[in-house]
Amino acid sequence: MSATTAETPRLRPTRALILRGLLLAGLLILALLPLLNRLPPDHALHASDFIVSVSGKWMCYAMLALAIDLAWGYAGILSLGHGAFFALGGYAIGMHLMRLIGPRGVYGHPVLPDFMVFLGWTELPWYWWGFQFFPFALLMALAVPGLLAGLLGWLAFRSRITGVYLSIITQAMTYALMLAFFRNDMGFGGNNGFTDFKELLGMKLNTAGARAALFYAALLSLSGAVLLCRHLTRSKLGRVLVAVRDAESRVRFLGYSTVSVKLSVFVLSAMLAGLGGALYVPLVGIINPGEFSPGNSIEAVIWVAVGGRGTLVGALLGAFSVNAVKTWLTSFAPDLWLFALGGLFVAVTLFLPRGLIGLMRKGEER
Amino acid sequence: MKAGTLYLDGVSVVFDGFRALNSLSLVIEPGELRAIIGPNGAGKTTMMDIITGKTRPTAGTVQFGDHDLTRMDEAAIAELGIGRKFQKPTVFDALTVFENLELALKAPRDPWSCLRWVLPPAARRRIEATLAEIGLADRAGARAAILSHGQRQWLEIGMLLMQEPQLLLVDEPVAGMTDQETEHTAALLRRIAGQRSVVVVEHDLEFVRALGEKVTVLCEGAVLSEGSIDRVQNDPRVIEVYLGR
Amino acid sequence: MRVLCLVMALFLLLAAPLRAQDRFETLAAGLSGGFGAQVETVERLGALGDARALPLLQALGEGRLQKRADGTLLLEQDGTVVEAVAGTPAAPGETVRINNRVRAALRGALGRLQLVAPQEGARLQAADGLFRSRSADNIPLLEQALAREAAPLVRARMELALAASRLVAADEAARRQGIEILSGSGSAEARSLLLEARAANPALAAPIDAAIAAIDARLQIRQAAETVFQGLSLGSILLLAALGLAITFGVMGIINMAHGEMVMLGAYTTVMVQEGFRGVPWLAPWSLPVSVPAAFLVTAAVGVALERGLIRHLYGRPLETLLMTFGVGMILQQAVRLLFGAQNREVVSPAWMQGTLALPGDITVTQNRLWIILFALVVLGLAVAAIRFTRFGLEMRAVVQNRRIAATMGIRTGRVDAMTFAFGSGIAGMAGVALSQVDNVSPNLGTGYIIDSFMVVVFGGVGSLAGTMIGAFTLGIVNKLLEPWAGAVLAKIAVLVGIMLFIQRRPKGLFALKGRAAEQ
Amino acid sequence: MIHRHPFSRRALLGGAAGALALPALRPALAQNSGPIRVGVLHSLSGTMAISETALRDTVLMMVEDQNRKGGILGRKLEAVVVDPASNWPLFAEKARELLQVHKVDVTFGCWTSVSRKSVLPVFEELNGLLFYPVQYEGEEQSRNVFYTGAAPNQQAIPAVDYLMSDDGGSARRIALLGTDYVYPRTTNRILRAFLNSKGIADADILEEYTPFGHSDWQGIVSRVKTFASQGKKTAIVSTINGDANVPFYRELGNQGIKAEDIPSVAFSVGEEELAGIDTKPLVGHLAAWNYFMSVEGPANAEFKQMWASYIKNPKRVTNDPMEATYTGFRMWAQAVTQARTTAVDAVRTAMYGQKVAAPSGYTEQMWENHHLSKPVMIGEIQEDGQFSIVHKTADAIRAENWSPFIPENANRAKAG
Repeated sequence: MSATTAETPRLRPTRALILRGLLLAGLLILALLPLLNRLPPDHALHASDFIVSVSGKWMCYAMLALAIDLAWGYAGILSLGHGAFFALGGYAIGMHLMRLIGPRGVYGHPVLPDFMVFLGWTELPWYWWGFQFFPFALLMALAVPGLLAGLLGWLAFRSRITGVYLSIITQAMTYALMLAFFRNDMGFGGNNGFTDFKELLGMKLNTAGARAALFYAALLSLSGAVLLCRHLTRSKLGRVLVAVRDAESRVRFLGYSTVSVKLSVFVLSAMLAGLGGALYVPLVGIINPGEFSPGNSIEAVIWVAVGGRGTLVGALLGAFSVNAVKTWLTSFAPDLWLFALGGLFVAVTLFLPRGLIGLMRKGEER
Repeated sequence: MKAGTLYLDGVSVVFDGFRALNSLSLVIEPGELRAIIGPNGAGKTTMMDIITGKTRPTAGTVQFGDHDLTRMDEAAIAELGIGRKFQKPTVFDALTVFENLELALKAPRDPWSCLRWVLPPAARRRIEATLAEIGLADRAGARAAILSHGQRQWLEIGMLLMQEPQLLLVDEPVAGMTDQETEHTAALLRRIAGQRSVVVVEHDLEFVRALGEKVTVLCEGAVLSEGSIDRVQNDPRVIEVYLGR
Repeated sequence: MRVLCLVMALFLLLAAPLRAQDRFETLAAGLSGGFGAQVETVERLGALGDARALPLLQALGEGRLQKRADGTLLLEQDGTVVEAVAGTPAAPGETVRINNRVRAALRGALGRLQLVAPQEGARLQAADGLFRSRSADNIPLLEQALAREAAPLVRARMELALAASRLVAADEAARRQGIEILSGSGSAEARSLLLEARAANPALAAPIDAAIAAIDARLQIRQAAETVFQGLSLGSILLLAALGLAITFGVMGIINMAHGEMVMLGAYTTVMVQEGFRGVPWLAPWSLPVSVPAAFLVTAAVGVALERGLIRHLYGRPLETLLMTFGVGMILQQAVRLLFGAQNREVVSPAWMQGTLALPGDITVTQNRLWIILFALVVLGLAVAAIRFTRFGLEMRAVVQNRRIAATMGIRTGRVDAMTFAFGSGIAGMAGVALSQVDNVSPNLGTGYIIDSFMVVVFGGVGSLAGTMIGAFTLGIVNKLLEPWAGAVLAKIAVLVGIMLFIQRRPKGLFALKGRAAEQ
Repeated sequence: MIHRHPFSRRALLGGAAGALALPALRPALAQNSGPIRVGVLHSLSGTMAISETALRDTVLMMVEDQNRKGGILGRKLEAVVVDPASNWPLFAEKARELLQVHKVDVTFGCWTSVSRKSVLPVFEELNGLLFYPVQYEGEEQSRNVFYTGAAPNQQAIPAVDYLMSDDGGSARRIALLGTDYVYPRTTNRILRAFLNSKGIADADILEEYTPFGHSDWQGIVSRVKTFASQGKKTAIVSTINGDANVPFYRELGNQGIKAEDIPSVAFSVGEEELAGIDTKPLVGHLAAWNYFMSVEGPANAEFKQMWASYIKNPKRVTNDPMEATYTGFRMWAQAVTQARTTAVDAVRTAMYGQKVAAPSGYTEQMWENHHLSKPVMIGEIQEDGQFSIVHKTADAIRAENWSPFIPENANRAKAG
């Protein structure tokens, strides 16, 4: 493993300050977006509805990127299945949103969601119990990804599966979950997943107020996640993680149980991803098994690689910039955007092993 | 069994039909400094792997005090007080010298404690003392990646010291060192012994002589000869193994 | 010319009433009517036994029968059109359309007409046709034909057809005879016929039940054998898809996420070769065999470009290679989509790859899958031979085992790397040729195989081609055994979870060998 | 430019993403003059590109054609094409972008039900107008969507009725094979109720689902063979989607299942899907649609000619969803002309009762339930990859988007 990982960039204090400043400025601009949205459309600083809406989505992606960075950039665990944790978190909240529709569904059934009614189900499956309560759903959005990561991690780390093998196993996990969630018999709405949500915590979802509230919820969660990750990576645990990444067996001989170290960070990372998914679903209004597709997970890993892994700012930068490019190109060059995005991935891995953040570091060394 | 005694009895290891250790028996008393030599493939590194839990023996007993090491994993054995320095120095390149030592410092090792860890002043002083001892006091803030080969060896020995082990296993500590560095290392190891047992695996007979302690010769996975360096060097079987074929 | 036609038409108009009493002709006119009339006509023509009906009915079945607005039937043969009855040249008319009911009636009628045809194939087809459209009227015909028939295969089919016809005879003894003969067959169709007869003959329930039980026993064995075949077939596809990966990943440690796209390029090469050959009649049948080396060369060339241009800069960083090749895969996919269109491309299967092959015990296997199994084994054999017995294989193994020493011995390691990667990619391309025979040829072709391929390689043991083979066949058969009671999706999920658990227990897979990836 | 995206500053500092000025995201000014903007929301990459690119081309062709005729209301049309990349949440994002940033007046788009479900809340919230051109499972009716494809009663039920008729082979045992998603599930549920009402017992119905892109059909085709060996005439009703059809038909052909013995009727296989298959072994298998390329008549001749001269590739065929797109576009153009505005509410009202002489050869009408009346046609696959029409209804049939065969529709909220 040792040769494959980048070093944690250690920035000179001034650079660190600039990065921190950038991070704060970015978060501040985000915080102001819904307010700028209130300005009249012809005002110079007006932010359109669309930008507010995609920024909300990107923040959720940024949480996923943060989660991946924590596991990969710091602990060297490259999971190609983090999209699964994200999707599971989304499904948990999605189930809550479906329960809240209640009798407002097309068929007016008091309990069953529409898709169950027209597939001829008569009873709510047991695993849907409790999801009418928001705290329970939120708990599940964190616990289910956490438990799955715990189980998978425990099995894998215990038998010392690392590197490429771990990546392939996590990829198989998300693939298997995708196939499972595509099945209508699972009771999760099959290919269509969940849509047509009505309200959350008493707010009508299709209103500007609800969108602003969700936006700030995402912003707060993202900021919280950044703070948490920052605290973690700066603690001794963070240094142990880096040590595990660079020379796992050496850490073991120092008396650390690398299984529990890796497991705890993997579980935490999965829960962060789950939280991102939980915020994502009410913002975009749909969750379906496509989120489990292995390609999605790989793409999320690439955001981190593009931004610069092993730094928190890098993960955020990657998530925002790649998604912004994608949003732009899928409209600007609908036939050619895959070339541009694919080319970007190739170029970054070849020329910028430390991502965009690495550029800054290079500048510093000169 | 006396606490701190390492006790190997009849240990065999077979890899795909190849016998790396062949009924090896060895006792290291607390506080003893022992050099182990032997030709390539004699089983020196495998022996270390067995003691530190990296490899499981096919047969035999491995005990440290009252603990059965064959039932414990690397981390648990390390926590028990057995430290190991690898042949190729492995320090954490991405961390500073100080942080390397801090990681090795004897302290609760579970993730939660690591997360809440604040370096106590006493521990800081210990780290600083060790830095001085291994001659890296002025490099404390430097990343380990930029250290010279010798400095890395010392840093690793320093990390072992921070672990406060009862038994230290040192694999070829002076390979690739200059004479001056070798001397410095020998002195360092002699200083360490006395408080704890040290097992040194080494090719360099001059270095072993400089250590001036009991020597065990391994060959084909078993003990060939044991005693002072002079005695061992005059043992005909040893001469045959080293010079014969 | 036109004058000639006019004269002819006039002549025909005059001639037609003269032959009006000819029963055959009156009947044949019904072929241009609606579907209902067609069915009736076909049945009557079959019963009539007039040999003149044969070319007409054959033409109808093959879409070569045309009609003029006035209802006159025309026959098209090798591009020229003649009047069906008179045989005189004519201008093309509108093709006579038929539907499934007419087709079914045609089968019976053609069966009656061709039962004593000179060609063995035609007689065989006739027997099958009569078996399907059984009728008591056919009994004497079949008995006569049987008396003359020498070919054992045709005899067997005729006997079955006779038995089936007897099943609907008026005479109970004949029916009993039919039941007995059918009970000796192992086919699902015979079972179906017996069940039909059971409903019609309550008195014969006991012998029919016994016959069905006998068939079921044979069917069970047959189905088990077919399941194993299906498993082998799925395994062979997994093997083909994974083999290239077993070399690039297993031997070189390169995680090539664009591997699926290499397979896809191989399939598109097949399309290109086929389209290139379409204009040349004597070449057309060879398009598939020629595609194999062509696909190998094309994908190998892409492989060299990829390795020399990009991948070699990332040696020792397998995870980065993974991400980069994912990007390459996106680019290749979109490039093919823009060049060839997003739609599926048609690949014609040669005749020798179509239909089923009957093995002893009535076990039927599909020809294309049988060929693919053989092809997979041949490709595996070639790959093993190339690695074992060639200079290139020796150099490759040397580089894998110790790059530095190999370099000091004068092996150009860079060239060996490029060739090894090209070799693996080329094999993926050959897999694409085979996959073009069972799957869509579309830009997305490769995506469906990449994860399965990785699972096969990891399960079989990285670096071991034998492991890849055993892994692929094991997974294929397990999947097919699970499928009947778990369904296709759950079976696949079960296999995936099974592999994940297996890897936890044996991280090195079934067969662990040394290679760069194995030492990770 | 002032409306620069906030993240672009950081990205610019980062360096490589300097191109992030996002000019395309600048909001266009709401306009009542200038070009009429037509959004095209079809996947151009990913799994659905195989089907949806042809629809993108159809819309572009219609826009070009309309402009040649001088546009609508004296205004030119301008197509805004985006690629939602077969990614359902991206569909929602792109729908919002089309409506809010590009201010499109109408959108033609979506193929899968899930993509439509994904964009539906966006169109309803922003009061946009979507034309959806693909046959689907029904059970939906949004005031912001016009459904120009078939509802189940305009495709599935007549097809099964045909299979059970003398002409269709008098099937009394039906294998329902489908891809596991909502359209096949719902359609098969409706069909089961329909079959039961025709006296076919559940024991004579086999229902099997496979995942998307399923490529190994050996086991299922064998099972159908076994199912067919029970002494009753058997037929297959296939709701198998997209890519999975090619391997399915290959397996049918190779296992020697002839249409005369076990006919199959498909609802998702058209000319475009057949273009990827060698159809010789499949002659006689059926498909049910509301349009076939082989329909004869002036409207279809015009449509085919227009397509041929637009796409300039003799191999490219027309199919049902393309015809639905064409018909929908024509209808929308008429409605805008009639309403004298592109304002959604006015166009919606003008749409009701709008009639078009469709390429299907029938006059199709848009009803207040937002669905078209359509004829049903059954075609048999021919050797040349076209369909021979063996049955068609006398008139265009009105859509029952809320199926009477789904009992829950009885206590459905009266909102729809």
